[in-house]
Amino acid sequence: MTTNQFMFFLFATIIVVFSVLTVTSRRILRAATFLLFVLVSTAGLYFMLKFNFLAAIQLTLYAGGIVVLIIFSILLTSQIAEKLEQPALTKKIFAGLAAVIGASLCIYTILLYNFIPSNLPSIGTNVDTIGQALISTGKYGYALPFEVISILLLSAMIGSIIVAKKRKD
Amino acid sequence: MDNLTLFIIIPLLTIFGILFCRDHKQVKIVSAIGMSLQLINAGILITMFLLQRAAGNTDMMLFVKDVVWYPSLNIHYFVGVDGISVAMIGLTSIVIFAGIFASWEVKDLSKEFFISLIFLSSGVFGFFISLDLFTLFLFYEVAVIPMYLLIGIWGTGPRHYSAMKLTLMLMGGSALILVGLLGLYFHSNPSGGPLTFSIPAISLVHIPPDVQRFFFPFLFVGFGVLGALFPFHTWSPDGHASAPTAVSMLHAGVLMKLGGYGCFRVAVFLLPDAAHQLAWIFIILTTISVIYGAFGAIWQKDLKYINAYSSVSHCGLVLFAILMFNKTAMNGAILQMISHGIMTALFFALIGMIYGRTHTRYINEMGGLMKVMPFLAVCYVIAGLASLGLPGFSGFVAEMTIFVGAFQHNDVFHRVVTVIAVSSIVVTAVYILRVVGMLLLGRIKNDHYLEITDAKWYEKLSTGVLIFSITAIGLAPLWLSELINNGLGPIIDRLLVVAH
Amino acid sequence: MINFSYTVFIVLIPLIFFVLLGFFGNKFKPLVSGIIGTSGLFISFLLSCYTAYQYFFVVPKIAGAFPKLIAYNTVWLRFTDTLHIDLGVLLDPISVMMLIVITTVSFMVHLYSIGYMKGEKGYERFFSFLSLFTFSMLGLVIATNIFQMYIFWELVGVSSYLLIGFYYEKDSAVAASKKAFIVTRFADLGFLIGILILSITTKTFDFISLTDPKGPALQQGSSILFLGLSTMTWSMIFVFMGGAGKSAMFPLHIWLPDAMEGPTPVSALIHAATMVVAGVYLVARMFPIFVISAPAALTVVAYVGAFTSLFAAVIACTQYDIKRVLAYSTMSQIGYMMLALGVSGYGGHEGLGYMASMFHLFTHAFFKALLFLCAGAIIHAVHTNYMTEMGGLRKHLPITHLTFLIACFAIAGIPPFAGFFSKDEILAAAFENNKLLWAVEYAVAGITAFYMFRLYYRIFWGKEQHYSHPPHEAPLVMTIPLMLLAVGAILAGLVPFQNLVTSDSLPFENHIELGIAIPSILIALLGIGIATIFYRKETNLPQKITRTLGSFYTAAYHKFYFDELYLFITKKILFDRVSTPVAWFDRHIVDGMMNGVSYVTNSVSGRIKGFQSGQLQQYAWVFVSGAIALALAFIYLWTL
Amino acid sequence: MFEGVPLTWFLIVATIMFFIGIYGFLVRKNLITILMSLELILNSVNINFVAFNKLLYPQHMEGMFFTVFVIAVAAAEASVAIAIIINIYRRLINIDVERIDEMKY
Repeated sequence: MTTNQFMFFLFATIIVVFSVLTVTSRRILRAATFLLFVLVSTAGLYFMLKFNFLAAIQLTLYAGGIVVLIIFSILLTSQIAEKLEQPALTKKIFAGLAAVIGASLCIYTILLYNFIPSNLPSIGTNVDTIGQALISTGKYGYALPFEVISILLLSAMIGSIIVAKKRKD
Repeated sequence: MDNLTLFIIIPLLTIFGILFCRDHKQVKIVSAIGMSLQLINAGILITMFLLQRAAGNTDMMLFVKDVVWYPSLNIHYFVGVDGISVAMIGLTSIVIFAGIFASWEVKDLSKEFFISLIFLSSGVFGFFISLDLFTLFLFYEVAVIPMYLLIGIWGTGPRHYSAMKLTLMLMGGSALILVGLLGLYFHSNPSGGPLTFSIPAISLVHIPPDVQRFFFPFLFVGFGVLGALFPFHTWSPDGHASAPTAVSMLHAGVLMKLGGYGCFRVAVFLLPDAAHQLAWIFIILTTISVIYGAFGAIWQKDLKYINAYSSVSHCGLVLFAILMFNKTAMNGAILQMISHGIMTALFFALIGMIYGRTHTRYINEMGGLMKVMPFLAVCYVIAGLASLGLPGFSGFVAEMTIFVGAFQHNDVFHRVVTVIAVSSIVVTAVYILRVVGMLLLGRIKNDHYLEITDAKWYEKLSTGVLIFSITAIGLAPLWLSELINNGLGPIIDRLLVVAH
Repeated sequence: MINFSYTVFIVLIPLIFFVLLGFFGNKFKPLVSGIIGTSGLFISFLLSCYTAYQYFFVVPKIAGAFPKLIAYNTVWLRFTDTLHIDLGVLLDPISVMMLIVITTVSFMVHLYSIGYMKGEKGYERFFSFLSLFTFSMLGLVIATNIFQMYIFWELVGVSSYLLIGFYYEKDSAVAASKKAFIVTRFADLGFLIGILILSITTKTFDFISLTDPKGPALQQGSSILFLGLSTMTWSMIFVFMGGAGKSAMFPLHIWLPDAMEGPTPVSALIHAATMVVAGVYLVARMFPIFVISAPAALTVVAYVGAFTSLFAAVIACTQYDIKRVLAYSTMSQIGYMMLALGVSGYGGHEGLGYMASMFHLFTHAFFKALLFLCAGAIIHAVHTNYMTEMGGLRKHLPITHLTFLIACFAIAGIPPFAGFFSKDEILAAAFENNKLLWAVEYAVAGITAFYMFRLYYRIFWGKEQHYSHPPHEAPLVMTIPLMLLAVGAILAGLVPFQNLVTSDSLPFENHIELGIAIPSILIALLGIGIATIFYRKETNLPQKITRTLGSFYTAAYHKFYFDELYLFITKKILFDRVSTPVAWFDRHIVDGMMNGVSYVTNSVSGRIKGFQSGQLQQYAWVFVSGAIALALAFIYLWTL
Repeated sequence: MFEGVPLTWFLIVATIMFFIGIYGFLVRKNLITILMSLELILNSVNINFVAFNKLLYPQHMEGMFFTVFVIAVAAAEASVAIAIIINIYRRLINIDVERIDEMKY
């Protein structure tokens, strides 16, 4: 077993186990914490694939930003001590059935398909290259999506402020 | 200038003008001016048409204009008129003109009211000039849909129910029409070239009889719903009873004619084989309409219901005559459409005016109105006499043409149904005289009717125009009949070719 | 050739005055509008007289016969190449004769109405309607084709409706006008069907080609059979139905007595002298067809006429409303005319009945109009219609008394008054043709004399009643027409009809046959005698007779319950058993079907709207499993 | 160029994570936990993008950029969602998805 494989299994196990815990835990704050583990392990996978920049984003934005946001909102809206109620059994069974069948279908399809790995050398993923690509307008340039996503973020920001603002009435 | 397109442009310009009006009064004036122009335009059209024919122009359609509108489906803006459409345009412009004056007193949301009304009329005009099935259908929908708003907002009584019922039934009818039109479209070119919606082009194609048999009922019933074909007529009493005056006038006067005209121009003209083979079914249905409507009217107590059932009877006669497939009867059908259009518009106008004064439409609550409003009462009597087919008014001309035409068939079936239809003239007399007797004659039942005033100038204008029209047609019918005959030629030729 | 196109104005002048008075009548003073209307009629009257003079005495005869002249003709509406409605003026002996009758009586009635209607509300309306009626009636008689006749036929119907309902605030008048219109309308339905049948068998509406005995129309039409009778016969029976309705023949007679609700001059003009004989005129107009192609229909005409005359005469004996008595008498006399036509043949002496019928029509117009106008004068004086409230009026109303007496003699058939001559011809024609019918008519002559003199005695003799204010003679404007008509009632019988108006337009020799005439005079005298015994003084004889007759009298008094029968048919059968169920059926079954569709739609949507539960997770589950199912289906199952 | 771990493995892990997210989305009642399930789903997609990029097309960076954008979108989405959740909480004093069914029918 190579290092890569070992690392992969480690991360994969963490991801699967904590994902399950995230969706089943009845204490909401714990669920958020489990989610954090999952996200961090995902970042680990990115590191493993040598996408360092991406992994950094994953850690700061997801693990740092979103999870904190979620935890804040939990604190605002719920009683921490309280356990969530158990979902109904039928609901669980049907949802589980859908998930299991869906997963098996996908996995079956994935296993049937023969992917041909590329032997080409990987392009450098240093910040310099990424920055060039993000503001380039030519082929493989992402200036337009970059601008679009900026506007999206701006509008999301304004939107969430307006939505969450207290009305004076 | 393109005369036919003007018929759509003038209403639209009028609507545009109304948008800039500031108060009720200006709205009325703008509408009146617009529809007067429309009336003048119709007059010019009729004159030009007659001049062209006199000059020896024997084309089937005159003033044709053909502009490609949507090339990939071969939809055109294709307009043109023959004698029949010209006559129908004349009718429409008279009725809408009178309708504007009859709704002179609509005060709430008057801007919206007149916009809807005039928009509706533009649909009707567009329908009558269209020679392309798609634009025809488009204008048909334009004419039908504002009805919902007009009844639902400005109506009386259970207006939401009525508006919904009317619109849904007519929409059901137009769904059938759409199926039929698509059927025609997809069989419009059997040799496999580009398909077309053009009526003249399809009329040259021979569609296989079994295809015709399949699509004919769709088209005939679809248009028949609007033409109050039994048993799809029940929207008519409720709808008319709830509609405001001008809407009833326009609806019974013109919109119901869209049904007859569609049956005639599309169903019978384009599917002649099927028309011949299936006519007997519809002849029976229309005969039932004629008698049944008349008997239905006897019992009613509400003026508008009486008139609605009477419309069922008279419009049944239109469809009846169309299915007789000879020149005389079909001529009668068109005459009847025009005659009934004006007559029933007059009736509804008068009912609206009477209702505005007495605040009831139940004939057993009224009586002796002749004494307090002689003008309106005399007009009502005239309308009634016209409706029961008195010579000197248009109804007589139309009915006699239908009966004589229908009776020329050589088989017993056609003659028997004709005799049954003829007997409706007695029943008509019964309900008309019953109404006249209970409503206008006798003693005044309610003292506060004594304070009622007679017609105002705009009401006199509205009814005057209509009475003038029915009398003019009734006294000198020949020119109108010849005008219609002119347009009937090609249609009859096509039907006769098929018959042999 | 003489130009007759001015005859158009005979018809058009009343129309012009109708429009004038109808639109601007309220601008004039009432009296002025009356005078305008009357003067218009006077012009028409003069023109008709001139026309008659020219037609009968100036126009050269063709092969000894009076020609049929088309003075004016224009196509009004075209159905097919051969079928078209024309408007025109046809002059032949009967139409010219009718022009005279109508304009004379109408002029008299106009004149009379100036006085009679004085002070009534709607004076100008009355005169405009009278003009309308005169126009329609004139248009009817000069029709060149059967459809023109039908047009004016309807128009006289509506003018009659308007005039009967003149007192529109009176419920009984409104009901009567409605009844008159609907009953005649029903009859007109028959007329129209008859016309339609004619249109397919003969392919023409034109009277000249229709009634040409040698014309193609008559020859071919009789050969096609339908239900055992030739189509021509059917057609003529239907046409006669129209005529019977207008002429109040049994069983379509019920409207006429009620029509007396109208003003009395109207009754005189429309319901005695002119409109009600339109049916007779129609049969006379179509006479060649009846005789040659449809003899069976002619027999129907004869029997209906005979029965009506008897039936009406019997009822007339029992009525107390003087106008109703006259109305039944009119029916009875028209029955005579119909019978005469029914027993007539075609050409020469065979056509005696035809001539007699027209003759009687002519004379009857004078004396019956006179009777009604007298009745008007009486009602004017005593303000009641009932003879039980009258008596001893001969001293108060001398002129009316005298003219009424003349009219009574005329109708009873006493020589030398007009009625004698025409009635005698009818009886002669019936005697030659059908003894049974002759016997009936002979009896009716006696009954006629009886009820007329019953009327006369009860009005003018008997005990004087107590009147609220003393009755006085009518003004001169009313009595002049009475006197002029009385002259007519005396002299009209001297017109040589056998030389002027005959079935084939050829004059023929005719004499009064004493064998027929003397018995009929005798029975008339008998009738008068009985009436004198019963009614000249107050006696209790009538009551005794009444009691002896018992239920027959009661039935006759109630007009043999025909009104009740019709009421039953219209009210109970048509209204309650047909119309009400139709309305119910429409509201509940047909409309219910439509509402049912909407109900079904509504309830189905009510059921399935549960799927839109608002439960986000439910939607998501459906979405996911749907996606999985689709993936399964498309990726694996589909390709297999 | 990446050795040792075939693409399939990554995909399988991502799939499992995805359906766990789906399961969570379907059964959890609390809106915030649903949001967390959503984050799981997004993450699994990201893994796919990155894995495809690295193992099949290492000469390009599309997968990575897509992931970056997805993360950005996820951030935006999370912020708006939480704003909405807080708003709902203010009005209804609970954030139970089963009780938020005002807009049914």
